[in-house]
Order: sequence, then structure tokens, then C-alpha cells
Amino acid sequence: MFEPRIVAFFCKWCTSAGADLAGTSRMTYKPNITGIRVMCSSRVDPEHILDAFKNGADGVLIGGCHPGDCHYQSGNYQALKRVKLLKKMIKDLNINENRLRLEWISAAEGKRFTEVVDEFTEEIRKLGHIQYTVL
Amino acid sequence: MTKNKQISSHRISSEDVDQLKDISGVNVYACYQCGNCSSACPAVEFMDIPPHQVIRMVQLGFIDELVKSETPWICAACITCTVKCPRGVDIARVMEGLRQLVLRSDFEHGNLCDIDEKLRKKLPQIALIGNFRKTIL
Amino acid sequence: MQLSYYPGCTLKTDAKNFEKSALAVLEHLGVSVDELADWYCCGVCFSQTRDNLMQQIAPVRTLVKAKESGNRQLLALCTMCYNTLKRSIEFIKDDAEKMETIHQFMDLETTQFYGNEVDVVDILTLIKQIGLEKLKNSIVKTDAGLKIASYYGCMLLRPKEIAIDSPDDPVIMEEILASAGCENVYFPFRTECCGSYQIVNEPEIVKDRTRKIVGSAVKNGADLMVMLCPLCYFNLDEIQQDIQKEDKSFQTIPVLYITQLLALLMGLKPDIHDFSLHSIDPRPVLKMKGLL
Amino acid sequence: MKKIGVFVCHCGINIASTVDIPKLVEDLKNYPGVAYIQDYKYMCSDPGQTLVKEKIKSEKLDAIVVAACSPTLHENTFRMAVQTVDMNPYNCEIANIREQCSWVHKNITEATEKAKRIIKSVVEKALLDEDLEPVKVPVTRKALVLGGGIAGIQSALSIANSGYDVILVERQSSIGGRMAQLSETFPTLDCSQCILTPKMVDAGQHENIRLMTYSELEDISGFVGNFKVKIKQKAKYVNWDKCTGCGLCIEKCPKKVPSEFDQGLGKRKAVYTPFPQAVPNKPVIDCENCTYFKTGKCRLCEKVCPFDAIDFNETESFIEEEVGAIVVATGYDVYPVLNMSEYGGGKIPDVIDGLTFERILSASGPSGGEVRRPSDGKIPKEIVFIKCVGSRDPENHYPYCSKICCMYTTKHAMLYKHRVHDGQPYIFYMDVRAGGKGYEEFYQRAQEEDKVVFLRGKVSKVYQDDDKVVVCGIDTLSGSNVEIRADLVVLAMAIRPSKGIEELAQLLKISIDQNGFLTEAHPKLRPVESLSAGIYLAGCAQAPKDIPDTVAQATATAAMVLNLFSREYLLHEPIITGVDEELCSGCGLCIAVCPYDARKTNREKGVVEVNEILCEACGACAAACPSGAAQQRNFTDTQFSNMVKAILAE
Amino acid sequence: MTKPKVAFYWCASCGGCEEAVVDLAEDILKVVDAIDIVLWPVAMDFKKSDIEAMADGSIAVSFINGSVRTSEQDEWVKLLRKKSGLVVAFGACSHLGGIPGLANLSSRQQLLDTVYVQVPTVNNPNKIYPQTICTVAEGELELPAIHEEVRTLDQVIDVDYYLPGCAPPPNLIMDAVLAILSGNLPEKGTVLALDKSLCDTCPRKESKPDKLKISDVKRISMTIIPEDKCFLAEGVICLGPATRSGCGERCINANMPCRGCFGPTKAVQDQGAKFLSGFSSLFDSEDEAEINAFAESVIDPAGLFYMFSLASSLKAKFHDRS
Repeated sequence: MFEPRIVAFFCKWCTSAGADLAGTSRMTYKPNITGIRVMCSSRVDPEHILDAFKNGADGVLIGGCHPGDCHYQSGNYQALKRVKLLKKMIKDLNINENRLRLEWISAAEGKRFTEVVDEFTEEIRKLGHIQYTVL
Repeated sequence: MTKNKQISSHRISSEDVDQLKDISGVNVYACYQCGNCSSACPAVEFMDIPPHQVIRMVQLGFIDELVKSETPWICAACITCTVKCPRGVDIARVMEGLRQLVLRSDFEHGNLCDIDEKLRKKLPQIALIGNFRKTIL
Repeated sequence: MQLSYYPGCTLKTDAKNFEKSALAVLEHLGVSVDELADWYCCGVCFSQTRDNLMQQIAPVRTLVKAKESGNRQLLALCTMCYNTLKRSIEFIKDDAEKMETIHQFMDLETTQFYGNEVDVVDILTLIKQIGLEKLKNSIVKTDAGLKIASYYGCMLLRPKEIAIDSPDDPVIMEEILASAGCENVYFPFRTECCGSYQIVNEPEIVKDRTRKIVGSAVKNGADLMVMLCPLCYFNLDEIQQDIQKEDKSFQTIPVLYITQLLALLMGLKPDIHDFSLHSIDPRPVLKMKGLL
Repeated sequence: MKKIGVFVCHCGINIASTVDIPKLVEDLKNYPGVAYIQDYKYMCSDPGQTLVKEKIKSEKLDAIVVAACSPTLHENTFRMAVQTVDMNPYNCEIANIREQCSWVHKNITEATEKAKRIIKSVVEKALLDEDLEPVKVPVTRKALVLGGGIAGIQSALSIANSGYDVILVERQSSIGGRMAQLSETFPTLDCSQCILTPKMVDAGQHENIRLMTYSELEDISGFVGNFKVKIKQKAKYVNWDKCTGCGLCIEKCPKKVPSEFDQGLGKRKAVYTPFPQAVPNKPVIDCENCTYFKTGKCRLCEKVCPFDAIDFNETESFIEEEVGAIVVATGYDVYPVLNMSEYGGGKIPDVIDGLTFERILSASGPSGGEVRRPSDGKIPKEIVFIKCVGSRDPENHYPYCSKICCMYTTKHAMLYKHRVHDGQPYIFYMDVRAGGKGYEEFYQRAQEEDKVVFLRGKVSKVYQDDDKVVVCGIDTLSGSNVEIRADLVVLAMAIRPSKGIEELAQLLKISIDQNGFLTEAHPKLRPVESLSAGIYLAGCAQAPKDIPDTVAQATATAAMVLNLFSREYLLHEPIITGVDEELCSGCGLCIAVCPYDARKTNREKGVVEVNEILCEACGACAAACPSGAAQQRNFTDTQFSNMVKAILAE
Repeated sequence: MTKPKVAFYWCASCGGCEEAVVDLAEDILKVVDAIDIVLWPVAMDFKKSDIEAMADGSIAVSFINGSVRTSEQDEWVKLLRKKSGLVVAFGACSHLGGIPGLANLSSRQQLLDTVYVQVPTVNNPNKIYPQTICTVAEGELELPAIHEEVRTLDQVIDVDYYLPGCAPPPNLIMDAVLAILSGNLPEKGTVLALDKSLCDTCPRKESKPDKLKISDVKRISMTIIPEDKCFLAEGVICLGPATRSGCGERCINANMPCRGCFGPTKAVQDQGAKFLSGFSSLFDSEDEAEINAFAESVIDPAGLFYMFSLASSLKAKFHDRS
């Protein structure tokens, strides 16, 4: 079975804490995802996301605080703006836009964290390996 | 209004309520029962159900009782209630909606022959036409 | 200033004196109006349903005619007409879908109407637009010492979207009358409904209202009551006699259209007033104050 | 290349049971940059920490990666530990292989592979981590309190009593605020002035409090711990250094004007103190009404003053001060009755607001506490109170509940009944909100003992009829319209933040909500902080509240201020986003994304500069920077790029 | 003393870079005086065999413009690499991939279909595509093959320096030539232009508000742009903040926003992604529906943000359409 490789960026205050909660609660989820902890989802640069795709990531997940809950007031909206436009652009670059996902997961949503990860992993699995040629 | 009434989710979100909402376009759930509409209504003394209770009954789905009520036919569409409402509920439109519910079920409320003849001869057109616009579909 | 004029049904019959006096006053103020060549009933009572666009065809037809006339402003003297036409515009403007549906019902009209091309105006606003100073200068009877109760009724004030002034505390009539040299009498029921078309079904409502409104104006010392709405006029004038029949202590007060009073103050010839149309004869008061 | 030490924790069996630690260690041994790797059963234990410290020294490690539990738990532990062996704490990184790996995966091969990816990516980060020092911010241990009502007084006294200097700024010539205007207070009915004036005197005499009345904040710059403020004192025309407050000038002043303190019911002079117990008890000349200022003649006050304190040439003056913290306690205004035309507000003299009724009830008020109505001085026998006037009315006025009206109106009706035994009070209400200690009992007492008639419904109209004020309302409980021919009508008007709050908020760079009240940092957990560090909120400027709540919140602001002052320095996370001036072109794209206004263009140099103290290290600007000049320290683009590659490397 | 041997070669390019050399005007005489041109296909006739015959490293410097997308270009650049001491990627196409690099947004087959079949003015009912082998009376001819991907010069051979721009401005060319002649050379791999982005030298920088925010995106063709206002502040997409300066602001002075031909600054790998990040941050809204509408209003983001740097920024060609 194709095992997708997924890079994730989790904000320290909400999604990473939510992932920790999933762990503390001994929930399980697919191991295809590897997270990078950032201070805020607004730190995630589209350059980092494309870096992941260029290096063979089959999917990229970004987790931030729910709207209105951002530790930095508005960082999650910055992430939202960037991801919206980036999804449009990667489609033109011939990358399936569903390989990129932004989710709001709070520190209390351990269960939701596992659901999002499992669901995203399965979606990427269906999409298969990302296809590209190194120039 | 002393009889026990059964309240149920079925009644609260019945088709009648939906139809009334469609006709009037009013969000009756903004009402917090301050009674200002009734307090300001020039014809409330002639009504069997005061306007604020009409809104309450719509919230609870008591449409079958409202369509039997005289209140919508007493209402003169002066819009005082709407202007007075602190919550932006357009009560006058709800009244129109109730009239329409009745009229659209093939029931006409107004009748030229019922009018006192002496009065009829004196009445200006706008009184007669206005009345029929509200009582005949 | 050139504007179109929409009379409506009652101004050609029971409210002839309103039309005649209003047009005379406007002419005296240097404004001529073009009566729409081919007008239809406005529908009288604005339909408050959201889902039935058929009801809007009557007012829209008239508005189409107004647009065709080429004048931006359309004067509606009758307040019922004002209310219906103005609310129709509010209801359809900026809603292409509604307009499209309404146009589909109208075969004869070729002009497209979108809602923003015509401004419906009432005579009070128009007079203010002409200028209170100009009005003041046109008054010849400046020392009549009249105490006037201005009655607004509903149609010019409600709902808020079409109100010509504050729905709670309007001042436009008082401003005009003050400019014309009258003393204003404030009375608490000046914006309350007269009972409207319920005169047909429930005359008792109108009786009750008239008793309150007139009673309050009299109590506050008014010589005359003025207004603009032909239906209010009928209700408040005609019903006073009925009340007096039942209650001898009830004190009546003559009711005039505001334009009749202005015409008198301007010294315009009295034959435009049709005093025979009045149920409570205003002539004794007017004579006493030297206006006749 | 830096020498990285990797320390893999078993966490008992918590990690070791799903991650094949020997294989992990074997596979990572040769990863570029890994100079040393060791596993241990409990890395966070004392022996574990000792092991880490020893190896840092013996292996001459430049940075370490501890592969263990979530950084939330032990990042601080290990960062403290490495400092003892002179490693910069920011060279210590945690790889979370427990919560985000061993606990959530079952298959050993998969979990081991994932742990490897996690550790490799953190090694990549550590390779480029720089030594960082916390940004040290000095603290000026002096507070500024804006507003001299009960909130400001309470806050100032609590701070001053702890030994710190406070500047208390008040717009009026005396402190005291709204509470000084009140008669008795609910639910205990103790006299408002009796409990307030001792506190006013305390504040006036406190050695640590500098009172600046008749003054306003003019300008502010700086940031938490280091604000620079400029305060304007308006021209008083009375030299307060010379004035003893003897009151002779007031006595002789020939000009009388309505007293604002008495809500226009009583009179004051053109030279005046707002009320007899004023603190400071020194007068000012109201130049708008002073005969001399208007006509050039009079100067009676000047003649009678035994101390030569009148100075018609005085001008406004400014002082500049440095403060470390600011408390905003600017209070509320009453929504004017003029806005209620349907209730005859402003037209009918016997339709008044609740605050005016407080003055009527007050023993020190214009009628000496006798209830007399404004129009003709008659004692009202039928009195109507209307609640929610302007409040809870999103269509025409304000959508929010003003919170205090339920209780004070009940109190009004009760006090009225105590004064006028044969009078009848009525209260029109929509809901009675009596949540508070002793409040419900108070409300019950008004109904049972004082026979206050509560009518549930709104009043649609109020009009004058002869000498009566007719109130047309509804009692929705009986379903009938009611009419009361009253002698006096009291409107419980909405309260809103004091005039000028928008300008003040703009000046302080704090936000206001849709209703104009100041916004707290978090509605539940940070209710006394503003969103700007070092600025705290107390009283009705933040939301409508009664005296107990105000005092509690004001005391809490003092706790926040003292907490700030208890520190020698404020330490600020150094992982801020800096600017490489060699690369920055001053394009400014980073500026608008900063939620803290920490970045500004230096137009002269053509670059963006960052205020490291304001920066909270979210990194939004680093992502927004299109030229790579803005880089978050230890979260650089290169680090992320390497981390991503490490995760994806086969 | 023998003059240093210099080669100019062109790959997939428009010819503008050749023009740029000619644009040196009188200065070109100084250059020609100082060097010995051994290859310049646009101006003089040399044979490939002439170059092959030269000793390895005997050409002092080769200036190569254009991106690499055919087998012939591939052979030529490798040959020149072997024979040259220094190789300079000349102009945006060889530096970044340039406009030809945008071909990487499509497959070769799509491109051929478009050019040889789908274009309305083409009449090719038998769908005849260009072939590499062609038999004519004289025998079999071999034509170069078009690659599936377009590459920058440094994706094919080792490159020493980069002269950016579409085309490089004469002063930068002159500076580069003089530096090479004098042997006064910077670190290998340097882009021979300024290090800061264009905003640094932009004549409109003073018009930029303190806080740059936009509420909608305007298209140049449908907007009247004031001649002295920052394009971004007006809502017009300008790649200035993400583009290396040194071009002489030729576009800005012609009231056209920057399109990014100088490529990113040295701290940035991916010009398009970086610009997208900064640009989307400008949008002044926190409403999801408005943000969606904003994203939708940016027409062809890939084409705009990567107009010149697609091949160099992405370093990969994706064909992940599913």
C-alpha cells in the first residue's frame, strides 16, 4: 500500500497542544504525518510549503487556532489568506490543491486532531504519490 | 387562553410557521416580549390577541389559533409597532402574513355588501380600496 | 423647477380641494408640475408580503411612467400614494431579479425601471426644498394669530426607511407653519394612527382614535388642525360629527389640508377651497381670524 | 558544523515500548551534525540531567536535542540544566517523540521511523540555532491611573499602599467621580459619600499619590515598563499653591450657573468646587461663565482673596512623566434623556434620568434629600420608573444591558417610598436581573415591604397632560395596556463610556468594542488587562458594572501593576523577528501584519526597524517578508527548509 | 599580449539579450577592442567544430543567454562549459528560466497541441507535429529534440556568475565585463546586481503609506495608475518587494509595475511563493468569504508571481493533475 509522506506545521498554542492531548489521551492515528512546531500558523511561509512539495511531500497540513482564538490576535487569518491564494496557485502549478490543507484545531480538540490527520492521510493516499521531475 | 396547550418541536417548526416566514420575511425569534408593539398599537383595544402575544404565538407555532383571530383584521397597517420595536421585528409584516395565510386558503374576509350603505356613499376611494387590498386577495 | 405629479384617485374626487390648493400654492412659489399623462392606481396599501411580486405591478407601472416623463422627481400629494410608491422603490431597488420578474408581468411597458431613477417626493419636503424663506416671503396674512395643531398620521413617517422626518418626533410641518407665521400647538397624538381604512370594517376604531386625537388637539388650544392625508382627513373630519351626536361635550375642531391654510395665508383666491367638502365648517374660525 | 548531542529518553516504557530505541540510536549515529547520541531511561530525572550536563562538557557539544516528551513539559527543565554548564538555553531543543509519536502509534517500525524523522528535523533546527539572550526591559516603578472615580481611587490607593508612586489624573477639578453623586447604595443602603469621601481624602493625602485633577492625558509613547506620558493641566485661574480653599471667592462670586454635579438641578458659582467635600478642595474658575472673562469687568474674587491666589493669566500647563504601567478607569456617562423623544426627554421637565434622581434623593443634594420634582417643586405622589431606556435596544439605541439599572431603580423606588410614605412607585421592566450578593433579597423586599409595583413591559409613550406626566405602557403579564398619570418619571438611561474614550483608546493603542467600551485581553482569563502590555482596565470604561465589581476589578489592576513592579527587569522572549538591514529594502509588507505595532519604517535609512520589546514572536512578518530580510531568530527560513528536507529524506 | 577569448551564445530566448549587448552603444567598441570574440552566432559565422577544436578552458568567459530546452542547446552549453574558464548566465532566461520557463506549467504535448493544432489560425488537419528525424532527397536530417522541461542554465551546467534582467541593463553588462577583464571578481555564484529588493531604489517609495493594506486587487489593464503612487498601495500587483534591484527601474518609470525579471534576493529561493506570502498578507480582511473573493480576484497567480522565475524557483516540474 502506498504510504504517503505528510509534512505538517502546527502552531504551538492550539494545534500542537491538541496533538499533545491526543497523545496524553492515548488516541491513535496514522504515522505518515510528521509535525514541525511553529509559534503561530502565521509563521508558515508558502515557501516552506512548496519546499515540502519540491522535496517529495505528498501532502502538507497546517494547524492553527480557531478564528478569534489566535494567541497573536490575527495570525490565523494571515495563514488563511496565504493558504487560500496558495491553493489557487498550486493548482496552476499542477499540484492537486487537496494536497494542501489548513485546519483549525484547538488545544482541547485531541479527538478532532486524530480525525483530521487520519482523514487527510487517507485523502492523500487516494491521490497517490506526488508527480514531479527535478529540474 | 386558559386552556392547556401542547407545545412540541413539531408545532414550533411546522410548515405553517415556515410559510408565514416565507410570506413575511420576518425573524420573529428576535422578539423578547417587551410589549412595546401592543403598548403603542392604536387598535389594540379592539383586538382579541395583542400584537406581542401574536409574535409569541408564532414563536410557539400556534398558527391555527392565530388564523382564527380577529387581530390581523383589526390591524390597520399603520406600522407603529414596527417602528417601535427595539429588536427590529417587523410586526406589521407578520400581520400581513397572517392575513395572507387566511386569504390564500380561499377565504375572503371583506365584503362590499357588509358595509353600511350611508357610510359607503361617503367613503373616499382610498378607504375602500385600501380595505379591500387587505381583506380580499 | 420642473417635476412630475401623480394625483391618485382621491385627489380627483373627495380631496379636490387638496389638489387645487396644493397646486396653487406650488404655482405661487414658482413651481409647476407635469401631471403624468397616463397614470394608474398606486395600489393604495403597500403590500407587505415578500413573496408576491404581483402586488408591486401597480406602483411600478406608475413609476415607469414617471421615468418616461424625464423628470427625476415625482410629487405624490396623497400620502397613501407617497407611501406605496416610495416603499415599492425600497422593495425592488438593487434587486435585479425582482425587477425582472415584475417586468415579465408588464407587456405594454417598454421602459426598464431599476428603482433608482425616480425620487418620490411629498409636498412638505418639496416646500422645504423650495425654501422656507421663500415661503415666508410669499405670505400676506402675517398677523392671523392662528394656533395650529399639525397632524402627521402614519404614511409620511412609517416605516423608517421612507420617513420624511423622525417617526417619533417630526418637526417639518411645524417648521413650515412657523415660517408661515402660525403658532404651533404640540399635542401628544400628532403622529398616531387615525384608524385608516378600518373606517370600512370597524368604524368604532376610527371613532376612538378621532376622539383621542381631536380631543388632545383641542385641549392644547388649537384653532385648527391641518394634515395631508385624504383618508386621515375623512376620518378626523367626518367622524367628529358622529362623536358629537353621541357625546355633546365633545368639542369639534375644523380640519384643513395644510395647503389650504397656506393658500389662505398667501391670499390666494378662496374658490379653490371647496369648503362644502368639509364636514366641520372651518369658515367661522377663518373669518374670525380675518382669513376670509 | 556544530556538534550536536542527541539524548533519547525511554520515559520508562512510555517511549521505549513503541519506539525501537537501539535501532533509533544506531540509525541516527551517523546523521550529519550528530556528534554524540545516548539513550537513558528517564532523561528528566536528576541522573538523566546530570548525564546530559556531563556529556555537554566531555563531548564539547555546541547544542543538544532531547528526544522525549512534549516541550510543554520539560523544555524549561533542560534549558535550565544546560545553562549550568554554560550552554545557551536556546541551543537546547526538544524532539517530541512521546505525545506526538510513541503514545499515538502502535506499530514499532512505523513509530521508530517517525521518531527518527522528528529527531532529524530537530537536529537540523539545532544546527542553525543561535545563542540568544532574553531581551531585558527595565521597569519604571511608577503607575499612571487615568480617572479619579472609585475605580481610579481604589487602584491608586492599592498601588500606593504597596510603596510605589502613582499619578492619579482626573478631568474634573475634584476626584470622586460618579460615586460621589450617588445617594445611598444598593443593596445595603449605606450612604455613598460616607463610604467614598474617606477614600478620597486618603488618596488626596497619600505620600505616594500625586493628584493631577483638572488634567488630561495629552500624549503617550513607549511600551510596558517604559511609558512616557505628557499630561495637560487645564487653566484653573486659581493658584492652588497659594489657595487654602477658604471659599471666600466662591461666596462672593456673583455669577450662578447650573451645577453639573447636581445634574443641573442646583446652582454653582463661576468660581467653584464641584461639591463641598471636593478633593483637592480648591476652586477653579469656569472661564466660559465668568463675568470677567465675558465682559472684562468684575474680578471680585481677586479682590476678596486673602492669599492673592486668583490668577487670570494662568495658562494650561504640561508635565512629562515616565511610568511603567497605566490603569484606565475613565468611567461612564449617562445616555442623555434628550435621545428619548417618545418619552418627552428634554421637553417634559418632570422626565429625568436616574442620576438626576440620585441628586434629588441625596441628603447633600439641591433639595436636601426631600423628593421634589423639578418643574414646580411638588412632592410627587405617583412616580414611574422606566428601565432599559436606551439599553437592550439594538434598533434605536444600544444593544447591551447596562447592568446597574435593575438594582438602582429598585433602590430608587424603595428610597422614594421611605421618603414619601403615601407615594406610589411603579417600575416598568422587561427582566429583573438581580444576580449579586443580597440583590435578589433586596428586590424581594422592594415588592413585599415597600409595595413597589413592578409592571412587566415597555412604555411606548410619555406625554404631559396638565401638570401630570401620562405614561402609556403595557403590563405583558396581565396582557393589558396600562396608563399611569404620574407626577414624576425617572428613566433608567443606558450608560456608556465617558466622552472622549475613542480618542483615549487611540492614544493608548488599546481597542474598543462595537459599543465603545474598552476591550479586555480575554473575556474570562484576562479581564483586567488590555491587549497592550502594561495597560490595565478598571470600572465602567470596560463594561457597565456596579460598585462592588468596580472595586474588585480596580484592586485586580493594582495586583497586575504590582506584579509588574515586583520584577527588576521584564524578560522578553528573544525569539523575535529581526531585520537584516543589508537585505531590507523598506518595502513595508511586514508592518501591517504585525499585531503589536512593533515594526516601523525608518524612512531615512530606508529600512524597517523592529522594537524588540513589542515583538511577541509570532513570526507573521517573517513569512510576509518577500526579500528574506525579516527572519525570526531560531525559526529562520533556512531552518524550516532544512527541517522539511530532513523529514522527507529517504 | 593576447586578448582574452570571449564567447556569446544564445539558447531559448527572444533575442533581447543580444540587443542588450548592442545597446552598449559606443561602449561596445571598448569591449570589442579589449577582447577576442570567438563565438557570437547572432553577429558572426562560427562553426561548432571551431569551438570543439579549441583547447579546454581556452575561452576566458562565455556569456550564455536563454533557457535550455532542446538537445542542441544542451550540447552547446556543455561544450562551452568545457572550453570556458568562466560561464556567465546572461539575462533572466538563463538565470531564472525566464518567460520560456513558464512552459513548465504545461506538458510538452499540450504545448505542441496548442501551437500546431489548436491555435485558430493553424490549418493542420493531419495533425503533423515536428519530428526529430526527417528524410529528404539528400538523406536523413536530424533536428534537435524539444525537452519535456525547460531548465535554467545552472540546472544544466555549473555557472559562475549571473547577469540578471530581461534584458540586462547596459550598465550592469559593462560593469560585469570590466570586472572580468580586470580579474576583480566577486565570490562564485554571485548575481551581479544589488542585494536589496527593488523597493529600495523605487522612485515611488515615499508614497508608500506607513501601513500598507489593500482591500481589492486591481488589474493594470483596467486601472488608471497615478504616476507617483506605490503600485501595491493602489492594489496593483507589483513584484518589486520580492525582486532584486539594479534594473534602473525601467518599468516603474514607464508606469508599469515590476514583473520580477531580476529574480529574488539572495536570501530567497522561491520568488513566487515568497511574493504570494507577502502579497496575501496585505489583504485587509478577516472575513473568510472576503478572503475567498480576494484569492479568486487574483488572476493567474502562478503566471504572475513566477513570470520569470518558475524554473529556478520551483526547481521541479509538477505533473500531478488528477
